[in-house]
Amino acid sequence: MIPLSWYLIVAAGLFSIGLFGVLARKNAIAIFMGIELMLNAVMINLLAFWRYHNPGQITGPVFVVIVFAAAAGEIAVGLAIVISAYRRNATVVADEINELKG
Amino acid sequence: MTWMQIVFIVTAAVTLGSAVRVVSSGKMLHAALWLVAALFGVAILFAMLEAGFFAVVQVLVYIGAIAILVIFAVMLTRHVMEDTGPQVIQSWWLAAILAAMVFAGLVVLIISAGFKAQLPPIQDSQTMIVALGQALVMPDGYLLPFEVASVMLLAALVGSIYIAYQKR
Amino acid sequence: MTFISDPINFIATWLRIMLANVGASPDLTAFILSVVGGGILATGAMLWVTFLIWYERKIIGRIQDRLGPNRVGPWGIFQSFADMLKIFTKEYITPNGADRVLYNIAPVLSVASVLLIWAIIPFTVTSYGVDLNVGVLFVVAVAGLGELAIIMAGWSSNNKYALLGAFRVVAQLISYEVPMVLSLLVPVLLSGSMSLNAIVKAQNVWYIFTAPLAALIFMITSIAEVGRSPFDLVESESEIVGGFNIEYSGLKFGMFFVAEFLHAFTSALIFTVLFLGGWRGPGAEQYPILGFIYFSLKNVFSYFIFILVRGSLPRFRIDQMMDLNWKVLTPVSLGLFAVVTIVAKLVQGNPNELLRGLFLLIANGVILLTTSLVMGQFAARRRRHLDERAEGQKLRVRSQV
Amino acid sequence: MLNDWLYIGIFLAISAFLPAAAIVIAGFLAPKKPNTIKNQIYECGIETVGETWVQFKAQYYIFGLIFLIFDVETVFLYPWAVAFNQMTLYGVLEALLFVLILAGGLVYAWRKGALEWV
Repeated sequence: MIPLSWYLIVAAGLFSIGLFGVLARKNAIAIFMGIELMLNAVMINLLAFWRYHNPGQITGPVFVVIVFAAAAGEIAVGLAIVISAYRRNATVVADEINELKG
Repeated sequence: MTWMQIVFIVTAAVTLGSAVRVVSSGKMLHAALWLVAALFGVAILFAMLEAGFFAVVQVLVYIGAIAILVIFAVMLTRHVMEDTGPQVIQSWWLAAILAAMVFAGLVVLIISAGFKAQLPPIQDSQTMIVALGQALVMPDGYLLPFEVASVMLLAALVGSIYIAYQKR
Repeated sequence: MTFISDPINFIATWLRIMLANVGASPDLTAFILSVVGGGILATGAMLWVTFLIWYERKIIGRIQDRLGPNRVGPWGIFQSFADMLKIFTKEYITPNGADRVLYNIAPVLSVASVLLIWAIIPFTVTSYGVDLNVGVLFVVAVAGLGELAIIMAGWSSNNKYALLGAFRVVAQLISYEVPMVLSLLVPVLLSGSMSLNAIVKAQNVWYIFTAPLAALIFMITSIAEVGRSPFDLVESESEIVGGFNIEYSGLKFGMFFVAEFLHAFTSALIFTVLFLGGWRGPGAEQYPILGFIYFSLKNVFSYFIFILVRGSLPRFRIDQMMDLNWKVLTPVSLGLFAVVTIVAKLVQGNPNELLRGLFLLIANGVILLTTSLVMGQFAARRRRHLDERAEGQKLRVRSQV
Repeated sequence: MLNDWLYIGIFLAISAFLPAAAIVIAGFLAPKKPNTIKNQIYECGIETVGETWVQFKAQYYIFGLIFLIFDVETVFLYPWAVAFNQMTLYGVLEALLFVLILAGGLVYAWRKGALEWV
């Protein structure tokens, strides 16, 4: 029987690895992968608390479905921005895309 | 140490190991494929949490669509110079320390909270799916987030097509 | 429940009793039973492919008015065994610069992703791998794993054409998954459950009669999902040289074809379970062996349609294929979903099952009619446009002469 | 509920093991005589021209994008479809609104010409 804290520790580990990925990577697409890891950690937490505290209530799974939609929307628009930035000044490195002119 | 706990430890090790590889691997496509391995590990965790629907949806949406979208984006922004340069910024150790502190803080919080360990009984997941379906549509349930999610998806679709589409 | 009427379940209970006598704990017996059952099911599926290859080559031969394999054994039965032996002894040539790990995982993953679907197919009322209550979504999710295997194969063989071929095929598979998932909503909606077993049990009136358009869209998209004849950009000669499996040789190359044949047969299985009522038939509840016979007869019929389509239709160009999907199949499946939900809800009141099915049939007929009218009108307009352009060119040529 | 997924896990292990075992067995049976010419990349007989990492069109990304959005839409619709029998007409119309809003996205992509395979 797996105690609830194990799930939360795995989710915290996944979250901090994703955080490191977002902070330390140069390539914009690698930053998006880090964000995906953090979103997965959130989903593990939601479902772990739903399962261990009140499986009768449906709020946990509804939140997870909304997180799926948010993650999909975010990565779709994010990668589109990265691709069009790459097309204009031929670089995907995050800190070289810094001019905001039109 | 029942066999369930052994399976959990193995899945957690696989997930966290491939997550570390996602963050630290040089070639972008290898990072994307390690991301798929990490997402598959998370899908197994969902199955162990008896939320079978979300394990399948995770494989369908994340591995079937988002991972392939990331691989397409990696392919579209192929740039030979990218692969040879250092993949990590100079002060990456600062980010590593910050992430480690976040992790340590969370673990201390989790252990001190002392969650009760017994597992409440659960009805079979068929009623969970039916309850989820009804909750998404009931006015007193989650009708508004359901419709707002569709408007958000429409905005994401139209916006990213407008940005990514390149008139030949 | 004698041996005759239900062999698989009979053996399973006998094995369980024998294991209990030996004193294995219930957990251990469940584990051993699932390992043995799964092993038999998986090896059975893999060996079944050899029959499929022979069956298909014979029928394609007959379609093209030739005999098909008949040298090795009577009617060429052992032809696919001979092919298997030959391909077992072919040398593995790995291109230099290939990404060795991914290069070897790709064929294994592509076969595994198809074999997984066999775990949830209900063969008879009692014997099925497992009654997963998210069965339909599981089938579509596993198809996603197959696309990943194709990307791995294309990327890891370090060949420009393999990479391009792999991504063209994945673009095709991805766009054909949209109408497939939307048309799969209709059986789930009518039966009120996602588990394949419950869908079969709910099919007093086969869903091909109540929702023929959903069956048609599912058939077209599963042919495209497998990459078979009208949609076969995978290894068609006129396209990019040999597609993604160009750098594979020996049994790795063979594994991609085992995966393709098995995927074609599995799509026929899913079509039978969802639309032709699986093992439903007179007496299938009491005598599961009868159910298995009905199930295999319907399978032979639906797999025959796959082969017939493969043998008789010319190949699509890639832009025609994409237009067919995005401009015809996806709008039609969205319209079908809208109409079927409204009609099913309005008609849900009356108890008579046949009447409900009739109304749904009429709704599907109306959509089929409107789509064919719209497409006919669109095609006429396009033909007029092309004629005018041809007319214009002729005038210009005559004026220059 | 849990032993369902255990069975799927065992079946995944078996169905990954079978082709791998076949490939390994064939590896022993097959001859091994690699030479440099044989291991070269197949390029219809001519030398590899230019870089292998070839550029791609934005078309692939747009198809993947529309697939992702419609995939997430079906994730919302499947629980609703399972709960269809206990649903009132009001619930059906809401799901219809959900689908129509996203069909608007498809119409936009069609009018903008993003669906053309250039």
